[in-house]
Amino acid sequence: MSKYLLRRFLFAAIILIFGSLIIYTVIRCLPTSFIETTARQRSSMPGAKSYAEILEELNKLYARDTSILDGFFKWFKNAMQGNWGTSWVFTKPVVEKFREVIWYSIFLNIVTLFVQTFVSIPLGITAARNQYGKTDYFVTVFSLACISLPTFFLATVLKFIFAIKLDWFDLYGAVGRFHMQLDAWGKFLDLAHHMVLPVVTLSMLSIGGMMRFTRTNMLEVLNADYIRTARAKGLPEDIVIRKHAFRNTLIPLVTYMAYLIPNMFAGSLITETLFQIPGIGFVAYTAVTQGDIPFAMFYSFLTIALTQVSLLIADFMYAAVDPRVRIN
Amino acid sequence: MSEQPILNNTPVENPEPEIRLDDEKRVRVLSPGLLIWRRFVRNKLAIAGLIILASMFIFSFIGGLISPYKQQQVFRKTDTAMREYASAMINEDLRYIVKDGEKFSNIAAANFVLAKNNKRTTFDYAGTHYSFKAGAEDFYEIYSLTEIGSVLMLGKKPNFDLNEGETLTAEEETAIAEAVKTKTAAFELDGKQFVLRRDGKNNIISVTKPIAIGTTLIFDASDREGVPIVNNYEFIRGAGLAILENESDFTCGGQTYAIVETDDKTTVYRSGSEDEPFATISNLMIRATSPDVFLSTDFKNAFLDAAANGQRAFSLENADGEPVEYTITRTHNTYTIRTASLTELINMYAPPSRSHILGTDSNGMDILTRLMYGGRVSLVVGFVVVFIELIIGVIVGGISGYFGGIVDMLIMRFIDIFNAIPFYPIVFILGAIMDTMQIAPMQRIFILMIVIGLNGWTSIARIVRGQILSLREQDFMLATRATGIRTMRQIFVHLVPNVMPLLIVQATLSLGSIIIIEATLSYLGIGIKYPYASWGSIINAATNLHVMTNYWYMWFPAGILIFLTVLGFNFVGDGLRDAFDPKMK
Amino acid sequence: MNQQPLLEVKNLKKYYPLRSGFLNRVTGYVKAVDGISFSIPQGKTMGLVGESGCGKTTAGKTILRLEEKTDGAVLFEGREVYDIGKEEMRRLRPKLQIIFQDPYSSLSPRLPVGEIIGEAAREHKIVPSDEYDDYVTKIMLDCGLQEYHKLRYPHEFSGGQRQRICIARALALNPKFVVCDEPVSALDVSIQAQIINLLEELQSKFDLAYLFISHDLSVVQHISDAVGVMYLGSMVEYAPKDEIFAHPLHPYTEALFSAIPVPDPDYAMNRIILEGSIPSPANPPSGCKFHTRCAKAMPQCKEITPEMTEAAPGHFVSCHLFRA
Amino acid sequence: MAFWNKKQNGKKSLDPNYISAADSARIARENRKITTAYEKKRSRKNVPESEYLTKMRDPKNVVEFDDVHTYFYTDIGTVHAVDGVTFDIPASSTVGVVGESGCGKSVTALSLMQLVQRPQGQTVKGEIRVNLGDKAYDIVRTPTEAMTHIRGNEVSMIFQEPMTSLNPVFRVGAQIDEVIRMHNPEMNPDQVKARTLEMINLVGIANQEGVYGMYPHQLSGGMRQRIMIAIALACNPKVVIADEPTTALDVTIQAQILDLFRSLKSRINASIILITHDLGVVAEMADYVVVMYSSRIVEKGTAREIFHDPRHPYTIGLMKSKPILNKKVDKLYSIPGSVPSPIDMPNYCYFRDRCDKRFGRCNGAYPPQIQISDTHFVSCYQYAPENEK
Repeated sequence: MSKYLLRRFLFAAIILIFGSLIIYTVIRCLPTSFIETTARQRSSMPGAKSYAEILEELNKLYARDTSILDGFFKWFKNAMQGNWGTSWVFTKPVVEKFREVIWYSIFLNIVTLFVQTFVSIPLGITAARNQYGKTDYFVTVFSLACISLPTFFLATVLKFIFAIKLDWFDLYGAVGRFHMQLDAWGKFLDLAHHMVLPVVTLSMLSIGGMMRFTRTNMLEVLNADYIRTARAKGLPEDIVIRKHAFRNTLIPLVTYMAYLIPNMFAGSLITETLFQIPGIGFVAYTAVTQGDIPFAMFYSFLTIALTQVSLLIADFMYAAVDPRVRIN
Repeated sequence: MSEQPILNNTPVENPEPEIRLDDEKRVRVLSPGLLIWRRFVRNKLAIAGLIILASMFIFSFIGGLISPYKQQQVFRKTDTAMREYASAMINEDLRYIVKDGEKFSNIAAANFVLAKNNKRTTFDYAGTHYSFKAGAEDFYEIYSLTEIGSVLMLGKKPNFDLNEGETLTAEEETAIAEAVKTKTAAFELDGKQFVLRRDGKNNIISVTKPIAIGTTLIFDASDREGVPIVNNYEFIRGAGLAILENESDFTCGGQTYAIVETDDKTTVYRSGSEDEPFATISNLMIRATSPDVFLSTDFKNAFLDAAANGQRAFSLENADGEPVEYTITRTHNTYTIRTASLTELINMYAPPSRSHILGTDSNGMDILTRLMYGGRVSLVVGFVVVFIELIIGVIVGGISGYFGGIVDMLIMRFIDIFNAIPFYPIVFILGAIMDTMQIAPMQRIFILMIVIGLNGWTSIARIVRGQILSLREQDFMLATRATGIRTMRQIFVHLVPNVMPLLIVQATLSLGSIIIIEATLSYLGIGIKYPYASWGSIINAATNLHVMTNYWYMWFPAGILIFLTVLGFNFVGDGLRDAFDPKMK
Repeated sequence: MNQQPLLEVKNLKKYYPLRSGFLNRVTGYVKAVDGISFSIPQGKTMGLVGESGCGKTTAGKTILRLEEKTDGAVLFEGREVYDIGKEEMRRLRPKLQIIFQDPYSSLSPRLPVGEIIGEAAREHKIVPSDEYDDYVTKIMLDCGLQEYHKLRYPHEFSGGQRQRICIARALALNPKFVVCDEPVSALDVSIQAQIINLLEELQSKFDLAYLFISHDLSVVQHISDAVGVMYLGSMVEYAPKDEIFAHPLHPYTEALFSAIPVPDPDYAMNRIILEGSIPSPANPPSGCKFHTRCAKAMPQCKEITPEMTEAAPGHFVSCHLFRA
Repeated sequence: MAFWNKKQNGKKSLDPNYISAADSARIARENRKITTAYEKKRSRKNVPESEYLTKMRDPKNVVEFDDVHTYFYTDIGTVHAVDGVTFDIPASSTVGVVGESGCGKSVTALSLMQLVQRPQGQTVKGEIRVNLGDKAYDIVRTPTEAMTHIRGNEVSMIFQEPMTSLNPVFRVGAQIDEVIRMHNPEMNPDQVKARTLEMINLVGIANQEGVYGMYPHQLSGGMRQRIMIAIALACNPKVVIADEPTTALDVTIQAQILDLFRSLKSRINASIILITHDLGVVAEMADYVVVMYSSRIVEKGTAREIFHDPRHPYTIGLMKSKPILNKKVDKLYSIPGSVPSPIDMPNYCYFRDRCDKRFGRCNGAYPPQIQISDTHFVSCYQYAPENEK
């Protein structure tokens, strides 16, 4: 087991290194004129460093004067020591900015994961139980509709209906105007209130896929011989489903959920941007679209790392639910 | 036993039946195509998806052809707007009205102003001598002088030395002599003006000829017919002189005019029609902004009344008897009069109507037409990207699956690394670069297609590889090797057709997600740019809160189209997957 | 065996490497085929029996060079099959054919039956192209298929007919040697008999040599001239049919024979029940691989791998009980 | 419309073996109608017992199949998988059901368990009476809730594939516990476990405690089949259905399992329905044998009657076509042709076209069951008195 883990870790590390090498290469291949233009623009912003300083820092951190490979390792060394440079857009160290905003994203995504799990798994199972029945059709249509909805459109429609027409929620932002005057509980409620639409958006988008996945796997499991055995034992149908079928459906499902984590963060990039929730996604979007190289680099690295971590988690979860894997 | 006699109660006619029970012809089965079709149509959603997709294609590709509008046709509309109707100012500048057939150049006029300011009565320009008669502050009659000779006073007796061809009557001579004596510079005799100018002892005699009027007064005719008369030199001179001399009437062109002076203006009536003002004279200049418009006296009077009372607006009936509202704004001594008038505008944000079923957008283009052309872009981008994905995916996945071993290992690891690279940040950076570099919109589309295609090929490659790996293990592939069939034939006759169904399914499902990605990028302003439209870039309008709130028809239909198209692809893909799935009964 | 056998297998070995660890190092081998030897004369049938996982199918594939051998020799008409170049091997392939166990996965699902049968014959130019069509028809009729089947697809046929198609495909190439890899195991009893009869008919008609792989002893006994018994990759006993069925020597062969149920309710059973289950071929027992289940196991069986010995003329057995 | 139909017909003539699109759509429509009606009936709640209580014809029987028809509504037509099957399972006896694949033997067994793949598969006619001692149930009409007390408790089943029939994510012990707890709610966990261990021991596994905590994938095929047998016997059922219990196993393992069955037969008080295509297995195990061909019973009788005095040409052919160890034949007997597809069967002997003994009467309606002895019945005109229809 430990040998397997070690192998898995090593592999994740290799992917991380190669992946960030590619990111680094992309950054290094950026046209100089673009970098200079952006740097010049940035330096004219209030509170920013001077143009020369910005360029100097960039040259130093990204070792732009050496070959790509040399430069990469210099950068990698810097990065591993926590030196990610200063964001051009936010004019503060990248890591500091990250620490400020990541909690919004985590909150958003965890709530979404819960909502999604508790909606889509029961629905997917129900659909599989009466394949080609009315419920199945409804669930299929609903899930495919969810998959087919572009994030921005769903968000716009939700905002239009609930924020503009009904005025139940604020259009933008993670907190209200009077957030600072509220007590702790009030602050939480305020935040929760602002998270409703983003959570609904993110959940809707992911429910579809998960529901399909649950349904497909459930159907497969329901055709398995051991389900027939369970029925032949005289177990009532709902125990057959809840116990025998569900435990087996869980095996691919946990893997799916682990893979979902990095996807959710990528997906919340758009959603956070649309609702202007100041999470890592929105911040990254703002930074990256404005050519903030240090932040772009950091965010990309973070995403790769997250993907690898989620793969590791997937392996663990898989072993946790499937005894066949546990032994090997 | 079979030799036994046939019994009566058994059918004898047909001892050997046409078809044996175990003959496979006895029971009809589903043909391979029908088998797939049956499974496909069992899924009603797949049919719905097909219909949706067909409508989308017709809408985008045929709709664009039958649409009466072009993709980038900008629509205008006529609308009432407060436009400048007239302006008024207190005139302090001299205007010069030149008698017909005479010349009075600008430089001469400048010399005139100089002379006037220096209190001289004569001035020269280009060898010509001029004089003027200073009336009131604002009315000057300007003459040109013609020398007719000179007079030398020898004692008391004038000695005339006339130019050739000039004559003086005795009266005139007497008058001249008198003037010389009294040192009068100018006098008039029988309507003829004489000007004397000292030249040493000599006095040069000139006769004057009126050539122009310089005045700050504004002469306005009351109606359009009066304009040529009123603007005539004779009329202005007549009226001006009459005012100067406080006469109550004057004659011009055989017509007698009466002048009535009030506090702030002077009105001229034509004799015979005293109740109808013929012209007004004032120092207020009111001019219509458009040369076509003639301002009536009523209008001017109404304006003057309003201006005098400090009003900001006034109302007046127009020729048709309808009331028209005018507003007045004043800056220094200039008034601007505005009124609502019909004008042509770009037809922005037009609500849905008969001619624009879904209204127009912020560029004044027909949204429905934009949607049709946008659909083309979205669908074409989708197909091209899928094509790119398929080509790369099938080649890489095929190599990986067919050759296996170390090749497979390397390719799969490469795919792992490739998959780890986050897509959106890279595209955002790319978008920023393209913005900075000002890449042409068409090139942008191509770059976009390649980037999205590069993002998606790995999943196709994985699927192809997996499928080929599993097919390779099947006995029929082993049989092709055992029978010595060439590798190419193994791949293209036995392997590829079996991968096709899955590829078709995957391509269909990918199309949906590609359209979403393209739309998302376009929505964020990174993708398709004006003047090209895609459904995503049309919804981009909704990023403007004002548009989102007030003009739902600008973004909602495009969103619905994207949604329906992707849904269609997903429905069909799902149906195909079920249809091709050998596990399905 | 004076005359040169058509096919001779000498000490054939096929090991599959077991990989593990980060670098996918080979940490062991599954000895699927661990040194088997036999020979088949022209027109004769060699039966290969054994339970699942004993390596009989791998042996068949390795002999046909569908899997690469690890060691040993396969001589076809006196030539080492593994020494033949790639293109020449392709041209030799028609002589060496195979019929698979699963009639469902052994036919290309998207080709019509006529094409499945005829494509290789066309490719190897077995017949002139103008006779091609008739040739395919003739083969199909030989194998009990109808001409109108040509345009049908495999999924429209029953298992027995599919097996006929497989046989027709092999036969169309004019083979000399056919590996029949459990050709009747997946078929119903009444169809089994048809296929067995068909195989026998074709053998006498075309003078074919068969390697008949099966777990069904009664079928093997019916069709074979010589029988080899395999256990965990090794051949434990190899003898002419009559000899081996009359005097099974190896304890495993004995047990195997006694395990066959006889369709007679009054048959007095004298069954040798083997305890336990077949060990994993990845981790076979030391010494004689059978010693873990053998009722007659001796201490030496655990240590020493028995050699193949000729206990009676032509009767080879690998057991310490019969050491020469 | 007429034109359209014509076109369809024209298309059909291209390959008469294919169903036209229109026909296929019609079949699908009809199937849907029929299956929905059955499903509706089945999903009713609170069905009164009187609806499914019945009386045994002979109280000595534990199960009586009486003219059972189980149909599958498929895309190419209605498959009569079981088409009027009648036979009895006497108490404490083993009944072997033999036949080739697709002859309906498994579906017969699944009908008894109400485990036929729904909604396509429906038992549409006939009675399956199960003797529960004080009362008898007609399984065809028993609602699902009541079925749960019969399945695994009164009637249990062993399946063909031991590798996939056990749930891979639960420990073996838990899977046996489950069925005991389910049908004996009064037992406490310790008693349940004790019973489980007893059962594991019963099926010939020495290391009960160890196996109790193992997962199925840690066991070999033979061991798993033993566990399946333990599950089936755990609640002392009246009937055990063994559906090809040894087909997937190797010969030596099959011998072990058959040995186990034989030893269990004397120790348990259950009847066994042994479904197999292997005549040898049946001969070894069964007291009574039912031979099925193409969804119908062609011959039934005691094992001796069937093996020593087979009457039906199919039974005879079947026995002749199987090579027997140490019994030399030059050429195997083979029944010509193949098993017919059970769709649209005509009303004459299904075996007629493959039969080498057919004669004029065979063209008549499907032959009735003709009694040869007290227990021996055969469906063949050869044995029918000439005046009988």
